[in-house]
Amino acid sequence: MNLSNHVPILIIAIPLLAAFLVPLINRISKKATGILSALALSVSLILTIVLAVKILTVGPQVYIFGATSPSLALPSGLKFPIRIMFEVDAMGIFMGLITAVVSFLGVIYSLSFLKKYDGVDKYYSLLLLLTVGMFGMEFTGDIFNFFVFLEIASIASVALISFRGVDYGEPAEAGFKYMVVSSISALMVLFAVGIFYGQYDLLNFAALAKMIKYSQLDKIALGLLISVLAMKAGAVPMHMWTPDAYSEAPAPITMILVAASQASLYALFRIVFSLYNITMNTLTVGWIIIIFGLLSMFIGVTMAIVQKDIKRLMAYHAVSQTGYMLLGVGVGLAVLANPIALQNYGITAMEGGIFHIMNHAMYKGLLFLTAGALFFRTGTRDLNKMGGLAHYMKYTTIFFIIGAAAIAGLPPFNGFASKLLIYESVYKFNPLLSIIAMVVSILTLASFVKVFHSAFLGPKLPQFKEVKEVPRSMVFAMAVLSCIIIFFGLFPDLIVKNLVHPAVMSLIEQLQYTGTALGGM
Amino acid sequence: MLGLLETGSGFWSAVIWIVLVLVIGSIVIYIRNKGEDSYKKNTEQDKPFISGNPEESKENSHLSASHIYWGFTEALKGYYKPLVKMHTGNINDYSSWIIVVTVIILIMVGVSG
Amino acid sequence: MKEMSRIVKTVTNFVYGFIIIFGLYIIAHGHLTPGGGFQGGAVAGSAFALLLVSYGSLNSNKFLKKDIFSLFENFGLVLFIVLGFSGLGITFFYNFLANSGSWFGNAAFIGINPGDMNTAGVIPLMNIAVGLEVLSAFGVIVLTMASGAEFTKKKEKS
Amino acid sequence: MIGNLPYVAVVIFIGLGIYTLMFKKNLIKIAIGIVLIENGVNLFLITLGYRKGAIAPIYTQAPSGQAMVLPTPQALTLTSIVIGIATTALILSIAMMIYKHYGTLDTDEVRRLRG
Repeated sequence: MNLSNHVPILIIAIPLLAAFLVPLINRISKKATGILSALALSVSLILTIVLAVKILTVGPQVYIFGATSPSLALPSGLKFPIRIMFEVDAMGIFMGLITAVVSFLGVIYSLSFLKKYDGVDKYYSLLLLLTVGMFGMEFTGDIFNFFVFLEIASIASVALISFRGVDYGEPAEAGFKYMVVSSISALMVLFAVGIFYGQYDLLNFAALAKMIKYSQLDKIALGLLISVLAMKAGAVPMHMWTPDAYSEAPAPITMILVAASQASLYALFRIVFSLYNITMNTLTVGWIIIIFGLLSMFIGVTMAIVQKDIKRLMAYHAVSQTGYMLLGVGVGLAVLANPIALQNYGITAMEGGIFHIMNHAMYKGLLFLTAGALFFRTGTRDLNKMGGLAHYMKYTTIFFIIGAAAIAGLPPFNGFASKLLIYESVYKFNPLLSIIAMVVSILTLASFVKVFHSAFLGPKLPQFKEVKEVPRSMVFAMAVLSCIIIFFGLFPDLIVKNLVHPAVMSLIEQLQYTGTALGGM
Repeated sequence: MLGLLETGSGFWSAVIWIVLVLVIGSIVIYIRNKGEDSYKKNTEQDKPFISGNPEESKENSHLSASHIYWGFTEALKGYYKPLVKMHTGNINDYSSWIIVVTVIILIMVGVSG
Repeated sequence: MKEMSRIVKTVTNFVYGFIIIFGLYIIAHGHLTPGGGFQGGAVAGSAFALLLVSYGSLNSNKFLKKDIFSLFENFGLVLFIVLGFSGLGITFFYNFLANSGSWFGNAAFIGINPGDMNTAGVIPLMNIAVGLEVLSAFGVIVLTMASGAEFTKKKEKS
Repeated sequence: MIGNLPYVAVVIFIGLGIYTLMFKKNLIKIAIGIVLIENGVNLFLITLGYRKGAIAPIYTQAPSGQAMVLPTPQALTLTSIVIGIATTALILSIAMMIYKHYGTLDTDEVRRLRG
């Protein structure tokens, strides 16, 4: 038994097994549940890194379920794959790395964060299932399983958002809203799956990409998929669930939810680039995505300025930062059919957008964790009631400064590197877009100055006398994220050259994706 | 060189930036230290001057979050009022937005051919 | 939820065993006829809902234990994923029992056949695991919802 | 023409579901709207695999020489039904939790989170 062939499935199967074992373990020892989850996700993280190294050196990997060999996509002369299949290319593993890091740190952070709550076994079980759903969305090679994993991720995240709903009303409300919108999105995805299956009798991404003709029905499917996946990623004007869900979920879950919405973003890119590619009218679709990006950036940040709830404010910033990714990749998509412009600035714009996905997951995760640390010690999320916390929580303050500087795009942190890539390349496409992006960045800085001033600065307040630094596991999770941010900020070229550029190329070069699954037909 | 990110029309290097910040910062500090030396600690010069009014106590002077950027939001009232009103928090509106945007996208994709 | 009349309870006593047996039949024949783990589990789970409705949620707490249901649910899930893992010598979810001659290992006849229970390898085992999971999950869902409804009603009265 | 009747039903199902989601003010009715859309999509999938005069795709004691409908859409539908059950159970439980805290199911009242 050669385990190295089974790495793609083990990344998913081990958290899945742990998710089902956690409630059983809980009957023996309550403490062991968190440790088991952390163990499972650390194994998964290591395996993801192993797989990343393999993919970046050898090429995309496929894994076929239940076949006689893990890479046998086309048994005995079949023209197209019939089995359930994972296909992991550079873009998929790029998202997989984000998911693995974020979910592992989320569990570590939860070890202390959850001490006050009961029903911890269900929390860990659902967290592992959410991770499985996200990994599945990123690795899957067929569109129906994408729907299944999308539903797994959204059901698990709804249950986690309303985790505190037994005691408070607002989490239940946020969970309900998220459930309704994500059900709509999942059902629309299923409808699109039906359209594809009715026309081509295929479910596999690669085989579909080969056959797709961009008929009227394909246009309907494209429209449905773009709008619902943009909604799941939190694009304005369908972003209203984002502040509700992000602010009411427990802090580590919010961090993972950011990564989950980025998995939907990944699926959007996968569909427009790998499935349709240049058969569709790339200029129109590109501009649709750019307009989503612009609206998200601007409305997200302006709404954030007037917020009083710290997590709600950060959630609006998540919307605004998603706009940058949509803008960068949208510009790349708009010039996809034009090889000169693509070479000139399209690829750089996409590198900026894709790099921003990873940066955003890291610093927004860090910021949500610091907000969770404040909530953990003060018991409030209202900025009006906070003040002078820097006197008591020194590490949290430092981590918050790092995260805020990164999100505002201050050098030398990682946010600056990816935003610079976006500004300079988008400027060549349309200067106005670039200027709006810069204004948004300034407003981002302004609103984080507000948070920093009202929560951390100021005199010692009498009601927070008892406040002290958060427990060690929470500090550890935040410290790891800060180190990643600083490392990415100091050496952005390493990441762009080794991780981001292959990911962008795997999106642009459709033949590489289809060829891996169909064996160069 | 390590840390040198090509952006298509230039480059960015955090390492060079930090070195430059250190150099310029040390020059600034050097110039600052050569400056006016009539300043004395623990005298009247340390006290804040608020148009002659007495200084408020530290606890009362903390500005809470809703008051920050009051002028900004007041000036952009015409923009913020409809925007905040748009976020009704009503689940019917959430679904309506999705449907409306989906229809618009379908029309755009359909018309563009 | 209050208990219902004697007629309903008597009929329930009479049919609920049959419903469970029918559910188990659908689970066990999942690889031959329409049905399988989920459908059979849903049928058997409806028997618990019937018990709950006719006896009322307070009385049925005596013979329907949420704890045991949740144990069985986890057991079914773990069984399913372990079956997936045990094919890992070749691939995940590989049907290692099919055509092996051991459990459920008879060679399946391709085309029209009278139906042999002893075929299909791990699929019947997976059906059983899923059936166990779904059956007990339905039990957990109806019991939790019933207790939640009880709480809401109490609050409404006060 | 008569063969397209199921597609008309699909459109009606989805249209009614969307109408419910957009205009009905009760949380339980919204849950019903989601189930309506789901049923519409399931019917759509099933109809895709249908052939006129064909039997269910089961080989056990099937009559010989008879055409069979496509089984894959049925498998897809079944998966979607299973997921739908989980969705419905979750959404109803959350509606119960909301009722417990807010004392109402009206969407105009259930909006503490806004702005």
